[in-house]
Amino acid sequence: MKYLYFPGCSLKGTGKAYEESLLAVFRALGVELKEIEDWNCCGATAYMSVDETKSYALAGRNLAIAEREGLDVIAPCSACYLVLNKTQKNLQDHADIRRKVVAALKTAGLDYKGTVRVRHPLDVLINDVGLDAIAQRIQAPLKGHKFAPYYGCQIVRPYATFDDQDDPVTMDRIIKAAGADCVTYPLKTRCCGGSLTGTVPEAGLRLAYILLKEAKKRGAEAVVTVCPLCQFNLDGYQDQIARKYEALDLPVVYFTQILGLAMGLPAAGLGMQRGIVSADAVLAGR
Amino acid sequence: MSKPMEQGAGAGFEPRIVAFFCNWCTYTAADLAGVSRLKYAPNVRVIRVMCSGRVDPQFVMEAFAKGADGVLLGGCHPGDCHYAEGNYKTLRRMRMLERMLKDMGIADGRFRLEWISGAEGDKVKSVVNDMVAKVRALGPLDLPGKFAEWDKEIEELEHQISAQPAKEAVHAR
Amino acid sequence: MADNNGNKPQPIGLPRIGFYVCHCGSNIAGTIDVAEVAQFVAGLPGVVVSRDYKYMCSDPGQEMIAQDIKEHKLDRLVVAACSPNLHEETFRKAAAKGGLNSFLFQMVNIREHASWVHEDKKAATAKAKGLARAAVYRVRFHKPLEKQQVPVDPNVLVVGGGIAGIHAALTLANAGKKVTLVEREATIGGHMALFDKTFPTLDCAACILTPKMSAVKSHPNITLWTYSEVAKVDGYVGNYKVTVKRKPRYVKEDLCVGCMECIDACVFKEPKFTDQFNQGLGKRKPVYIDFPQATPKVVLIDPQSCIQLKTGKCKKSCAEACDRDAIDFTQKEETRELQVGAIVLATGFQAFDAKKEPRYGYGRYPGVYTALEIERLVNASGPTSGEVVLRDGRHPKSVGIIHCVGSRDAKTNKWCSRVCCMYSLKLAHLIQEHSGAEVYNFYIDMRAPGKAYEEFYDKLLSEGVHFIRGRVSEVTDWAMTPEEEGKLVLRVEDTLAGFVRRIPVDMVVLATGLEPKADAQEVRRRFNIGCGNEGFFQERHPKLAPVNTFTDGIFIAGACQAPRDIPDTVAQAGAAAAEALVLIDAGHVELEPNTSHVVEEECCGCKSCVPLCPYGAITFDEAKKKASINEVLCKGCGVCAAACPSGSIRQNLFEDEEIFSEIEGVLAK
Amino acid sequence: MPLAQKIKYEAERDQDFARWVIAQSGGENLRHCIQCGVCSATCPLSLYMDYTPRRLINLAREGFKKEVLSSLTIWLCASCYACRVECPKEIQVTDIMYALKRRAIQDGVYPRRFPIPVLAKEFGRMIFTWGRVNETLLVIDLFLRTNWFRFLSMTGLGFNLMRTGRMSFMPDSIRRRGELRKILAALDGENKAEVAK
Repeated sequence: MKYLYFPGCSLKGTGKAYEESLLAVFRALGVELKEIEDWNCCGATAYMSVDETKSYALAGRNLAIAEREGLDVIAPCSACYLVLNKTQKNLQDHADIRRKVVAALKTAGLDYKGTVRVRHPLDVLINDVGLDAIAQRIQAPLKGHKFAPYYGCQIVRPYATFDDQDDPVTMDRIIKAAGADCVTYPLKTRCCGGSLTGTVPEAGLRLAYILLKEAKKRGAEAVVTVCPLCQFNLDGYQDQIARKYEALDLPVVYFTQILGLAMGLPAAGLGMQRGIVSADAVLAGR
Repeated sequence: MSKPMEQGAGAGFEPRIVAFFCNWCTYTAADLAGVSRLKYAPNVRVIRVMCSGRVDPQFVMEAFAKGADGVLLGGCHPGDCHYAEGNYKTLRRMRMLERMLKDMGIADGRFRLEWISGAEGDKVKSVVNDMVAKVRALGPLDLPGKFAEWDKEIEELEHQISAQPAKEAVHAR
Repeated sequence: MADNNGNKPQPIGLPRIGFYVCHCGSNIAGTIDVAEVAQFVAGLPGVVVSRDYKYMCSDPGQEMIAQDIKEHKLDRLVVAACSPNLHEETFRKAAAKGGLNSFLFQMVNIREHASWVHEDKKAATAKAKGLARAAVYRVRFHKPLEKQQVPVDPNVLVVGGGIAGIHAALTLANAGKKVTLVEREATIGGHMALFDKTFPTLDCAACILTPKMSAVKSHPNITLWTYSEVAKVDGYVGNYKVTVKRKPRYVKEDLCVGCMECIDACVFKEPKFTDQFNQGLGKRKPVYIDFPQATPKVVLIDPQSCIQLKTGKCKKSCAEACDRDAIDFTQKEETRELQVGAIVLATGFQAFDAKKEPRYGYGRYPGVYTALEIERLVNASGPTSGEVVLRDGRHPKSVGIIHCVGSRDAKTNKWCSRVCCMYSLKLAHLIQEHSGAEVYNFYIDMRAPGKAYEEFYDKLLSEGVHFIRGRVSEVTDWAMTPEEEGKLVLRVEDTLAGFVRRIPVDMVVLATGLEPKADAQEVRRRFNIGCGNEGFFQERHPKLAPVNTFTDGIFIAGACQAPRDIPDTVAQAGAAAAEALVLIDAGHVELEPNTSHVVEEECCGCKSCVPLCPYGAITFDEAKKKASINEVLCKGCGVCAAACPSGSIRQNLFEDEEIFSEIEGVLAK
Repeated sequence: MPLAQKIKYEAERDQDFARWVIAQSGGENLRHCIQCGVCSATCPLSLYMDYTPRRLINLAREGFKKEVLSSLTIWLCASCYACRVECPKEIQVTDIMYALKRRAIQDGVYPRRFPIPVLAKEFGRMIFTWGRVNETLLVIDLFLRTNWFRFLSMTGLGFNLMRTGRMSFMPDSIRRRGELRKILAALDGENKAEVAK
């Protein structure tokens, strides 16, 4: 199994732990990831507010470079995943956008035919690797641990390709495969505030607070996430949340970290030390 | 919104399409399109038959021969035929006809078989518009014109042959 | 009116054609230059008279045709107007009135197929001309034909025993017709039998329904077959042959008197199986009766839960308890055949499955109910005897009713289900009356268009029920405030106030919409009728033929055609019964003479046609080595005519020459 | 309390603006809105908005351009797509919000020191320069342009990020920056041609 890997800016910055754990887990599962050569920022949610066609062109350059390799692309960051998929879909559906973007790509010697498939690591783990193969690799099941599976918005919305829009379950299944339990978490697809937490903290903090508080109330010892921005918002702002609302002290980890731990990979190699709220509780008993 | 058909003589090619619609589904759907005031291209002339199964492939050939640029055949969805299974017979016949048309050099897209139920007025609109656009892109078929040309060629050939001394004709054989 | 003709002399051998083009007010003339069409047709060979007129279908219009036929010795008639589905009969009659055979006439559809669907006047006029020319070319090949008359069987089949079927059956039976009423469930009554009260009068549903149910049972003209389904329908208008499957009840219907001793005697001391009639809120035994007024009042045994039927090893205490020996474990499914002239379909609707809207938590939160469940909860004869009590035994202090669940939503059902606003008002009233709870209605638009409906809404407003205009986004159990703890929280924009509200309640009622029955497609195929895109049965005309279908002799009534309430359903059932009576009392039907026949001299005896006919109308005469068509069995599809290699099969009204000339006509330049 | 007139006159409506919104990709279904408010109800940020998403949709449909483009609502949308998924009329609310943000930036009517449009623009500049985004530099830049005072309150977070090795002051860059610029510049030509039309 071989895929192209689109890390995106966050996984090289604040989301380092996501990259570290993802690469470690996939390597251990025998899945080869090849980083897309000279990839650029996908444009995220911000660029769409500036220029629509250019934001498709930004993502389009990555798709064009990826297309040469003829492999599926794995985009772990939710924003990248959505932007690349949305670009793919709009280039397919709107001849006008396709014409402009492809013409622009051609000025730089690139071309895009529209054949790239953009996948999420959850999709690949469940549908390509398979839960059976994962189960065979579990060496240190996280027995007795309870987590809140938090999907956030942009991987199930607006396109539900590999999971249910209202009640996604793929991460739940992976957490269970890791030997842990999931708390019933009705907020699993509610927005974390995205980039608003940085720009309008009074709005963003409240959203993060609600998510954390409810997870804690339902007995989760950590929130498990699939997105670097969700992780950043829920993890990085907890001291401000403590000042404004209450101290929650709830670790926020990536699903790849949980899976890596259960597979017996060393905690440091999974970036476990990078949580601002210490994830020691998750490591307890190991 | 449909494109106006006549933009002045010779300004643009306007396809002429003959349609055979079955009375129970597609003809009713076209009625519904009318009652719903849907607007579509005016290039199609509908001939009503009771069942798409009444359409003899010869009707289609005749339409092309008489100058149609396209022929559309509309019947009930499979399983919904008012006469139980007439449309299955249509399907079989028309698959064969399609192969023949291809061999005769009549392009794909000039003949089209569509299942349109009595409730699908909007499908009449989309199928007609789509077919008109595609046939417009294909350009005129003009079989009558071609027939005339061929007739002329053959006439000339005959003329040549009959004008030649009999000896050479034998030799040529 | 333009008259582009005069009595011009026609060469010998040409027909004398009269052509008429209708303005239809501005419906046609607004888009098509009718005078130009008339003038154009006047120049075609054989046309003696060519006129345009404001309304051809009006009396003066028809009179004009009849006059012209006589005066100008017309022998063919062409009318360009609306769809033949609407007025072909009208003009055939006009022809006959003038002394012309009705079938020497051809209609041209320039309204539905031209003026209404095109905007470019020039193109629409050109199209009208082409279609008119085709009809003129074609009509010269028409031959005089006669309609065949066949007698109509006076018996009627009514399918579905809800209020629609009950009312239709009683109406027909009271008119002296023999009716068979076939119902799939064990009792008639349908959805109405589930209700406690009906809006807007709040009269008791059982009080108005059960007398009609017993009237069905006791009516000498009605045969009631419950627990039965129509398996097959053959034949044609006036002469349908229907096959009905009667499922085994394991109880002899003629012997059982409904004393229910057997139920008491059942080896299961306590009821422990899901009671479908009570929407799963109650339990029943393997031997049961849906409700005390079930009609027929006959018990039945569920083979899925009865020990005797499952294993053959039960002491059969039920059978012992029955002093009439009505219980019969050996009963098998029976097949019966019926001969009827007309069929009324009243197969009803199904409620939207609330699980398809997971955000409302049905099936996940026990405090979430469907409207039908609440109908049973507030019903005095329901599982709680009318007490509004939650699944966990608590009494709700606050109740939220969410409208439009599975209605007005592109992801589920696009249509408005038409009854939910009113039944939600009714349930709000009943819940408040039975429990004293605070009731909130969450609606998008309040739809109360009916006699005394707005007044009913006004009554609810005065009763202090809350009305919040907004579609609820989710029902959830996470609390933001102490008051929300342990409650179901509804999140909604109060669109009239302009802000979002969170409202905690104990009970949520989902006002599920009405949708076609799951097997509506199979049923409509069985009866050879159509369905609209949304899956409800298709009426022949939305305004002028609302209970007719495209298959003559089959009528529809009630919510199988579209969502509707009880008053409208009953009115429609009456209309369907009346239409059936019209057909039956005429005593005979005239069949369209578009049948096929074999021209014997031309038949080569290849037998290609024989297997093609779905009605078995074609036989092969081995002595003569020729095919022959039974015109009574032929339904006029023309499949055989298209297949005949020697061209010896001709279909009346659709002969090869007629269609070839039509092709020539539309394409001529 | 000062009295303010709330009445609107027909002359204040801009029908072209409504048509412009409908013409944007995602704007197709705008006219189908039945004002049920499920977008507002499902929106996690509607509680801060001056107009709920539902009201904004109606204002846009009716052509109240000034109210729409100067609203906070469009800038508070976090693009979580919940409204789009819930909408019973399949209106692509999120994409409409994007279109309105673009228009507000283009028309220069967004609140000057409001951080969100500034972030969007800075984000764009950084991509144009480097091809990638360095979150640390972006945030610093943002606060310097909007409210440097708030930056001080963020030092705790900055310290934490540094402590856990998640912060970098070196701009990350792609190698072929010229290639990316060429692509974006080519679209500038496109856009100009469009305006000329």
